[in-house]
Amino acid sequence: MIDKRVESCAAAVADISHGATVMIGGFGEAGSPLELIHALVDRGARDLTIVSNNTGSGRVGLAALIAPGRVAKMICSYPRSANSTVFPELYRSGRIALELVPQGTLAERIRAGGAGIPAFYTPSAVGTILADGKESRVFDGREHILEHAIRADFALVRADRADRYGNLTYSKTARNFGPIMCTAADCSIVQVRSISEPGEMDAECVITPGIFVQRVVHVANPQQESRLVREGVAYP
Amino acid sequence: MIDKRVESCAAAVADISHGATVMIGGFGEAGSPLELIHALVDRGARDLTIVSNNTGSGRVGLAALIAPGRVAKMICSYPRSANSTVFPELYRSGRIALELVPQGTLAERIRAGGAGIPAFYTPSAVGTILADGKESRVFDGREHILEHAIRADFALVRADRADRYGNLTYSKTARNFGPIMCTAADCSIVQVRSISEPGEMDAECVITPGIFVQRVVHVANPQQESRLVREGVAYP
Amino acid sequence: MNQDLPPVGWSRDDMARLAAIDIADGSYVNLGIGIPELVAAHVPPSREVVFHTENGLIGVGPPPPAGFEDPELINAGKKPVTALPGAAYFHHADSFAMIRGGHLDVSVLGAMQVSEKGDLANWSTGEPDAIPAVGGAMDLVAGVKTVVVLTEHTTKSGEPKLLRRCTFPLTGRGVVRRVYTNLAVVELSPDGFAALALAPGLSLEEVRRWTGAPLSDARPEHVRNGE
Amino acid sequence: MNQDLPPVGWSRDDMARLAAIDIADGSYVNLGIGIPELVAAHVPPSREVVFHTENGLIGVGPPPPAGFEDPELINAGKKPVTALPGAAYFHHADSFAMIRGGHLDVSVLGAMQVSEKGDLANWSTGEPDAIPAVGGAMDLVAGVKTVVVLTEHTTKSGEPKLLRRCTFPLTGRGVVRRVYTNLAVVELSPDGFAALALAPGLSLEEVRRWTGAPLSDARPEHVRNGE
Repeated sequence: MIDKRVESCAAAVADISHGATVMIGGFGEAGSPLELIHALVDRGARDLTIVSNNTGSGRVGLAALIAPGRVAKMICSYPRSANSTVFPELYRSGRIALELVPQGTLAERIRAGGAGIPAFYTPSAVGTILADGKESRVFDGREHILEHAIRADFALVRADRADRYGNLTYSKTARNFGPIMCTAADCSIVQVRSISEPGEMDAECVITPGIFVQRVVHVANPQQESRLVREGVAYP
Repeated sequence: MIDKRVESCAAAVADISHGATVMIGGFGEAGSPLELIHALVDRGARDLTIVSNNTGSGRVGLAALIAPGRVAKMICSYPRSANSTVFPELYRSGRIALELVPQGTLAERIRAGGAGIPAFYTPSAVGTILADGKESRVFDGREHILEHAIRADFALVRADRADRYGNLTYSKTARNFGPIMCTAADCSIVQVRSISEPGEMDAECVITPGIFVQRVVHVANPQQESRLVREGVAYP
Repeated sequence: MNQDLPPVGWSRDDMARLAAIDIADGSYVNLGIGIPELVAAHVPPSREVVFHTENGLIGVGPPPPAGFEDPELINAGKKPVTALPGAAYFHHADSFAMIRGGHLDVSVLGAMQVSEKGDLANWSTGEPDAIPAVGGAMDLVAGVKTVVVLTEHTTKSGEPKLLRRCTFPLTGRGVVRRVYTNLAVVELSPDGFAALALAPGLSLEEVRRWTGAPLSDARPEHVRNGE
Repeated sequence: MNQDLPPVGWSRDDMARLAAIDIADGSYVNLGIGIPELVAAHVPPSREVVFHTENGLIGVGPPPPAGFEDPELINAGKKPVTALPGAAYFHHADSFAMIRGGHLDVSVLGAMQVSEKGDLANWSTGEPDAIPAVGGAMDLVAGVKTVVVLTEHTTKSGEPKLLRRCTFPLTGRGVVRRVYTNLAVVELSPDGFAALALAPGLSLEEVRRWTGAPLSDARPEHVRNGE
């Protein structure tokens, strides 16, 4: 029987090792897999490359992973946001590398990674410093740059519901990067608020088919990042 | 007020002119917009380029458009199927052109057309005659070929439900090419079995957001292609 | 009153209203973070405009009443919003397929600088210790049919934002169609900046003084004469 | 009985059973049109295998009872199927993202010809008046982790399908891992075809007679000795 449920966040991330590339879902706190990230903090893996739209806020979640210097490199579109102090500090002192990618190009590179497309051309960022050093080519009279797929060893994603096959639905704008990250990692680990029996989820409304998911962890009452930040909580 | 409903199939296709490129949804009869295609037959437009996975069967639907010589060129993956005689006849006598595309490459080229990606690399068809004359390039030690986006002037698609915004849901495997074709045409025309009030469709389960749809036609009781073929019906 | 500071001119809501008036009925629109967010509230009631937020929602509604915020229902500025009847959620690749694929009609963005060629700089000052953060702006200017800018005419200290050439790193080249500032509505013509309207009480000369590039007069004849 | 025709060997169901036994528990599998479709019915009951059809369904179930066919619920062969609990529907670009992206474990395909290098020809005879139709085969062989072939050992007239080199247009180069025929189970080894098992009553020599390339013996020692 196929059953991708894992008993805890700790067990789910137990084989994420030094040097791994890890995609982390979320747009700000919406869809950020806080409990999985904290399990990764506990796990202690170093020299990570993290692919995520932001860099976390306060001293919890992604910021708590970055703070102790576990992340060697961030690939993201927007490392600066409200209450984001951890990344800027490390970046200014040269202790973390940054690959800045336009948000749509980031999404498309991840989607390409999951879809077996090694590279594609895009008009985004043409004529800007983010196109510096990139191959360019004219299609239909317009300049485009070549962008390469991104894949990862692991993806940490938060969804709303799952069944034992790993079929997923999400909640509102917390969907964001989750579905594409699940497709682009060798091992996609998903925390969900609730578990359904197979068949309870409408097959027409499954957003991520289970084939893209390797592990599911039930976190019934996830913490809310903005609340922890407001309260000044630091993890661990 | 946004209201994309059009009163009839005839009105919906009234501006499809000679020489147009038209995407037609469906995988076999599943998702084939039979009533819209018949309206296009009535409309009389010639020299069409049709993008569709198959070439129709019997003498109805896409086959009825091809039979009178209205289609100059087919872009498809599988022009040969049960009860498909119209296309083979015209093809053998040199009266219709064929661009044969692997099904996944066809889907990805359409998706690229809708997503503003002019070209991408794929491993599909490498080493085969369908890669002849195509640019190739090695990524990660493996050969890939460059494929270009496909766009169309019009898309004819069959979905299950729509609202006045053009939001769509589909039925089972009749979804197939519909969602991507809606994104890749300047004007996407969709026939649906039922019309919903805005908000009746769950925003989490909308498959094609209305932004990709220009016209919606209500066809409450669509004909079933295989039945017409069995009964020997020829359109018109 | 400091003589070296520009006049106040239109309020932010005035600017947003002017931008909103130019958005056609039935348009699909993405609003950038900051002043552009005000546009939604000023769409004339006779028109239906659908708002898209790149983090995965089309059919964005007004902010929820206090106490009804949902941290999983936010806009690109990470502020709580609502979803209107007829809304749809989607993932990031699909969201940027909408943007890059040319499906959106209007993108309203903020700006640090706009050049007379329509170049836009709105993501980085390029200073060595700045944390560069680009978000979706480069995708929006590359993909959306019409890109307009909503911004103060100058920086707080009076430096013009409308320039012959941007000095900050660009977001895109030749992408801006129109600029709504507190002093004027300015179109990007083949010959550079052209004023379509001025804030009440201002002369073209006054506005030119706070503009870092030539500004031609494209106001209707009767307005010009009545000046 | 015609001496020039190959032995009957295994039935199609036998072949499908042999292929099914080699599919690991928990695998995601795409079945090609024709004999491969039989594999689904032969998965050992102790295993759970999820079937994908490229026209937009994962979790394909058995055919519906007569009278319960739904023309909108079909497989890639356009035959009516059912959807099991835990199934999901998706569009064609997402379906081939699964295929091309390497998410499927096994693709079971039919074949016209297989070469000793693992080249597969299964879509066209290349004859001038043939209507070429490729479907999803080229995507499947390019993307799925393990590609196996289920086919009669020869054509109806006894021409071998396992050859040194394919003469028909290729579907893919060096893609086939294993071939299940009515006469043998054949692995593609670095040195070419290697027999893993023979149909009951057949000798290696007999099978070699109907094979268009060298066929080495990779059967377990005890089977070989017991021949």
